[in-house]
Amino acid sequence: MAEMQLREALRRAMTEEMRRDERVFLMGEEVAYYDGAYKVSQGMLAEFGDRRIIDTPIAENGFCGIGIGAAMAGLRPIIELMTWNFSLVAFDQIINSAAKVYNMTAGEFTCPIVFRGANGAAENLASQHSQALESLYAHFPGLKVISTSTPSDAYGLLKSAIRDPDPVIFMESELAYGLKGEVPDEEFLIPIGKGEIKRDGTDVTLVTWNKQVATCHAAADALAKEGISARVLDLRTIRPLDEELLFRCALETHRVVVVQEGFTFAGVGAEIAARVQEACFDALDAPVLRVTNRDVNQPYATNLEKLVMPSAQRVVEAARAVCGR
Amino acid sequence: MAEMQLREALRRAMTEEMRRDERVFLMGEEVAYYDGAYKVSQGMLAEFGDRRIIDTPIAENGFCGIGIGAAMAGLRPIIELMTWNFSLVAFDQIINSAAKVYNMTAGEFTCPIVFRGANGAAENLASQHSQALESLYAHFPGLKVISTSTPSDAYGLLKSAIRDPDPVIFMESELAYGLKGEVPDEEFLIPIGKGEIKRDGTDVTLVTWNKQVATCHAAADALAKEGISARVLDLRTIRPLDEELLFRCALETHRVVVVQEGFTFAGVGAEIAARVQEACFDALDAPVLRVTNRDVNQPYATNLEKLVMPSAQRVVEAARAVCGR
Amino acid sequence: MAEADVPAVEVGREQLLEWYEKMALIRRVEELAAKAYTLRKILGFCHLYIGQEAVAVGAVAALNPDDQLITAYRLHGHAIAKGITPKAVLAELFGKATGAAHGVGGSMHMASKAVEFWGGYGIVGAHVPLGAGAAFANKYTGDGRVSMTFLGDGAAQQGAFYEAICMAQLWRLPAVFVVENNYYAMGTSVDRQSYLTDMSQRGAGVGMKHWQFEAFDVVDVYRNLKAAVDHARSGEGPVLLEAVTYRYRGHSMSDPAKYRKDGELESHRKEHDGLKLAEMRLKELGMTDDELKAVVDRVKAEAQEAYDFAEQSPEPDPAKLYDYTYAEP
Amino acid sequence: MAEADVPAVEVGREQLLEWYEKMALIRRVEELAAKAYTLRKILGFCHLYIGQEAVAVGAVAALNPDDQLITAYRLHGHAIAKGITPKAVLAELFGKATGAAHGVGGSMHMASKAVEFWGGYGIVGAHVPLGAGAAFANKYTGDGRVSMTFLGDGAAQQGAFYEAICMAQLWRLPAVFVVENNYYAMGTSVDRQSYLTDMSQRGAGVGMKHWQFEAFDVVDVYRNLKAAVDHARSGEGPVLLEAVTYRYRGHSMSDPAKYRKDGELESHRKEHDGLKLAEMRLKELGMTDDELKAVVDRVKAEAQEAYDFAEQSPEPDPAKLYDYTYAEP
Ligand SMILES: Cc1ncc(C[n+]2csc(CCOP(=O)(O)OP(=O)(O)O)c2C)c(N)n1
Ligand SMILES: Cc1ncc(C[n+]2csc(CCOP(=O)(O)OP(=O)(O)O)c2C)c(N)n1
Ligand SMILES: [Mg+2]
Ligand SMILES: [Mg+2]
Repeated sequence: MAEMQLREALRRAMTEEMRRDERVFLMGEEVAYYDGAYKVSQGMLAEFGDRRIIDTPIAENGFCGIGIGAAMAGLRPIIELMTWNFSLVAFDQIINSAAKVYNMTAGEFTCPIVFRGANGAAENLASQHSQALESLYAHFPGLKVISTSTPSDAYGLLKSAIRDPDPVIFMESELAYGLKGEVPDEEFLIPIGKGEIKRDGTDVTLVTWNKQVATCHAAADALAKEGISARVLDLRTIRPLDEELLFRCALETHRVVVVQEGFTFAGVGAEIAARVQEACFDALDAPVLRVTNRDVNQPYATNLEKLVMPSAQRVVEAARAVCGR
Repeated sequence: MAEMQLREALRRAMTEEMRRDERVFLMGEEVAYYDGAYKVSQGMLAEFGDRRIIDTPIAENGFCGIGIGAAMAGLRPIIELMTWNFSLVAFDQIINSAAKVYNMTAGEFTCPIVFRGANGAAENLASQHSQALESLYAHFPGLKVISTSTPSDAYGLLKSAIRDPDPVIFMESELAYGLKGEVPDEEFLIPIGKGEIKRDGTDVTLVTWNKQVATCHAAADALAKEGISARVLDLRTIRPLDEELLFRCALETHRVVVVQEGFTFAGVGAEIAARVQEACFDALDAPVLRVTNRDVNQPYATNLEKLVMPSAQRVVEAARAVCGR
Repeated sequence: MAEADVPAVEVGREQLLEWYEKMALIRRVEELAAKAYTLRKILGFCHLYIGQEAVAVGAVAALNPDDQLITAYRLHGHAIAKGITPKAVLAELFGKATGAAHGVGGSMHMASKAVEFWGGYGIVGAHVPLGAGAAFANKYTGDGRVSMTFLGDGAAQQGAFYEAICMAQLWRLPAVFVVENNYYAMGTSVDRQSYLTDMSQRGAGVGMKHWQFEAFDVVDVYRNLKAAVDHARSGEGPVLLEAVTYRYRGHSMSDPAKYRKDGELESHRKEHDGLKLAEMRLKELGMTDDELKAVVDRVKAEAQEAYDFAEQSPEPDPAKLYDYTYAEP
Repeated sequence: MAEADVPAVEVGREQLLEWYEKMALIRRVEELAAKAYTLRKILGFCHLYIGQEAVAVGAVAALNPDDQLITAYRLHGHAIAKGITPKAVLAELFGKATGAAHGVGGSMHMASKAVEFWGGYGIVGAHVPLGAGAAFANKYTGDGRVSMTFLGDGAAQQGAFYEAICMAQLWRLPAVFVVENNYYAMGTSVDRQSYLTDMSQRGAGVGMKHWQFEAFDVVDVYRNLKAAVDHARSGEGPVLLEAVTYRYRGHSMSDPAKYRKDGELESHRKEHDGLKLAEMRLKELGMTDDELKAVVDRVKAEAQEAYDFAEQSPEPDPAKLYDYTYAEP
């Protein structure tokens, strides 16, 4: 068991998969000679050469499409988007091509491709560079969506994503790239679509993923001091959603708070609230509450930005509310 | 009071606004010399000339961006997207430019622009041409989102949209362009953000918009025969949501079904369910149910397509379920 | 290279006859599709290729069977030329389980891995990067294949096209891009959508080998495409061609095509019809009217058989609704 | 027109001195920004323009005050050249209420309607259509204005750029597009992102007037931009220029810029520095070292004053959080 950073875990997953499967390659801006904008691919050019670690021009729609074509031809592209904000210029390719190739060709062609990169706000990057966009991608059948930030989960899930026959949206976090965690030495895979209870608790379930898991841990600590026992459910995969585990938690704790970084309206948090209230209506002691970004474009200044983002404090307040405190 | 088609009502709104305000112009594919792909702009070239009714190349990202720039310069562009499916190539401009110009310039520039066109499935158009995309756009602060299909509502809301200082997403329906309805002869505006009860009822509220209003009327007819009195709430504006009216309906009927064409996951339907259960938890006799597209890419064949779409039958079943029948 | 520098080719009678038959078959199949559409047996959008047949047939003749071909929604001609059967095409248009896409795709979406026909896409220009991606894979694996991407004059205005040709040239991908300039993008003539009306000139901006040629005569098409494919296969880089052609029908079945100039359609039909030009060449090579009639009859029979097959085929099985979204559901 | 055909210009001492002072001010303000960044008084991204000052200053000199200027995220130089005060720029970088964008935008986003500085955008290439849109409005209203759009060599690979120049040329918009080729897009040199390394060549593909020029000497910049602006204003159509320049600092504050060729930076600093070249010209026109020093001192004082202003300004009022998303909330 080694301690490693998130970026190292991601790198290990890609490297192992590239060693075992010649069809796997990595393409994106600055992934090769620059060793990655956030150093996720550091050293990979040295190992695999520039046939398989490929720097691109700044043309996301084009190179996502090229990746899709390469996947249709039988390769296994990993496309790095420097951040998911920039995926919006490639949105058409991801939605209208990748998510629909299997459908449009009635299965003649598959599209085994991974789009991965940093998602969500780092700090002080203002409105165009701070978006958490999983809610967009999870909307579309044809895609699978993973969002995780512990090194071990990221490793095991990225490997599964690379081997998956369908297009996978894989979301990381700039702020978490340097965070360390234990990753077992022997190779392992984590199945897509399975959440994990990261901390047990009985009074309320905090449903979340990626770096908000940390927010929820902090909130759970604070709640514990008030005598509220909070469970932290890390979804890890957004689509397909681990309904079984989600509903089990709702039935056991009778109270649910969803903590989602990003915009509120028709977000993943709304989906979870909608499903939980539908499936567990009689078991709920309180409505499902959401803690999300305030409904504004992200400001640059620190004091304003702090007001916008989910925080342990806001999670605590929501948990108190559902627990009737 | 004249009977007119939806397309005529839209045309009347645009024409009146162009007569009263020289800054308003219409730009899009085939809007001028072809009189509009769906004949919404028929005759407008003849009245206004090709300085103000402007055919574009097939370059949505580019001409949406040009429209945004023109809006920043003080004009009032109406950008026609032939269908909203094609807006995905322009997604970056609509989200990262239009929705954020006011923010990024801290109010130095406004972006008074309307993006309008046909949304949702027509028939037998398969996966790339059948998408209802309001859930994507409603996700983003900075945008206002209208989706309506009665001639009178479309007229009054399009006029408000054109006069609005913010970017407005205005969604019509190809299948409804030919549908007729009464429109008062004298000029009127309908405020953005106000829903309307289209049919009263006491047992359950069917919350919907655009052409699913018709589906809900059909369902309400069928339900009436079974002794279930269904109210039809037409939201008309998706963002900002008319919470006041929505919650009032929920509190009065104690049961809510949302009928949303389009993908389920993190859709507008999820948002409505999430808000209603949060605000009206104690008043609800049953969970908020959703009737949406089946979670697949749209197939071409009629028999498969029918299975995918919301239908009066499915609405009836959901209404029965929440009414405990 | 300019068109003038494209080497001449020898095309024998058998070869030409085969091409003629294929062109005739495409046209006949589409005439039947038009008929079926008016009978509402085919629904949704249906974009006919009639008038442009020489392009698909001459171009495919320049490809190896395992070279990839990708196109937009006006695909029936390319599909049949590349090897999808008329039965599978028409059954797809009829929305039947036996269709090339099992009734899921309709007129705009169908594909076949076996013949490397990649489909079939409805977002203008968006398939061009996919075609470049096929070429990327060819280069990556070093298998010597070439990808060929067809797009319309209108599609050449899309950013997706631009980004794809920029990277194809930067990476010297074995790709041929063929802009079929059929005079119009829906109702908009080329000069109203672009300052330069020869789309091959876009290649000049990115340093790609490019030229324009008249693509009415299937032999001309073959000659130009052969040169382009040879260049791409040699590893020297991609080629951007503009094939000047003309579509006889409206943009789709619902377009009355009132935007044409007076006499334009008639003069094309008279002077530039791919089938007529091939007939003339065949006659020069000694074919008799009777021999030609035999071909036409054969084609009619084959197309009719496909039509009947489509009509009699079963609808898709509703139980399969969820089978076409994920490879691994 | 090629660079050789660009008419010569007369630039007097006063004019040149003004430009020199503006360039020096931009550089000094950014040096202070760099300092503040290392002190964590400025956060997030901060892209410095040091080395490229001649481009912004020479270009703005060719514009009328009411002509619009739009650029990407490397904006401090363009902002100051167009008329945003160093105080407003630095206060924005400090995230203060007195900043050009009230602390909401930071280094990448700020704008001023009064001086027609349009900002300030972070999605590479995405502001280019907005610049074309300004030109569209100019033509629509017939007010005789010209819009000028700056973009990087990397941005020229984006579809948004392509679509914008296609339509600008089709509609003969009064627009000038200036690609600042500063050798790199982040860590990628121009020859690794495009087959043709002169981005003005993209104009050839769409029929737009275009040329490349060396943009180190502010007088050269002015001369070339003047010709381009005059052409655009005349109504004959837009112009695409490539201004060859060089950035001295990393892409952003976090980039150590290890990708440079040996000696590249040093030789640019020595031979191509816009400030040095202007100093030399001024000395040729008779300016003394003392006179020059007085200018430099003035600039330093002004920049320092701006720094202090930024530092002492208040944070944005949290009550205003909801004020920056809708014009009509
Ligand atoms: C991105 C996008 N915008 C608009 C459309 C609607 N549309 C479908 S075909 C077409 C015209 C395309 O013309 P061209 O590329 O010349 O091909 P042709 O139809 O002539 O074969 C348009 C505008 C679309 N499908 N996709
Ligand atoms: C669409 C998009 N992709 C990627 C990025 C990340 N990014 C920011 S600046 C930059 C390099 C741009 O280079 P260039 O256009 O040459 O401008 P310069 O920085 O040299 O001024 C990149 C890749 C982005 N902001 N937007
Ligand atoms: Mg065409
Ligand atoms: Mg650069």
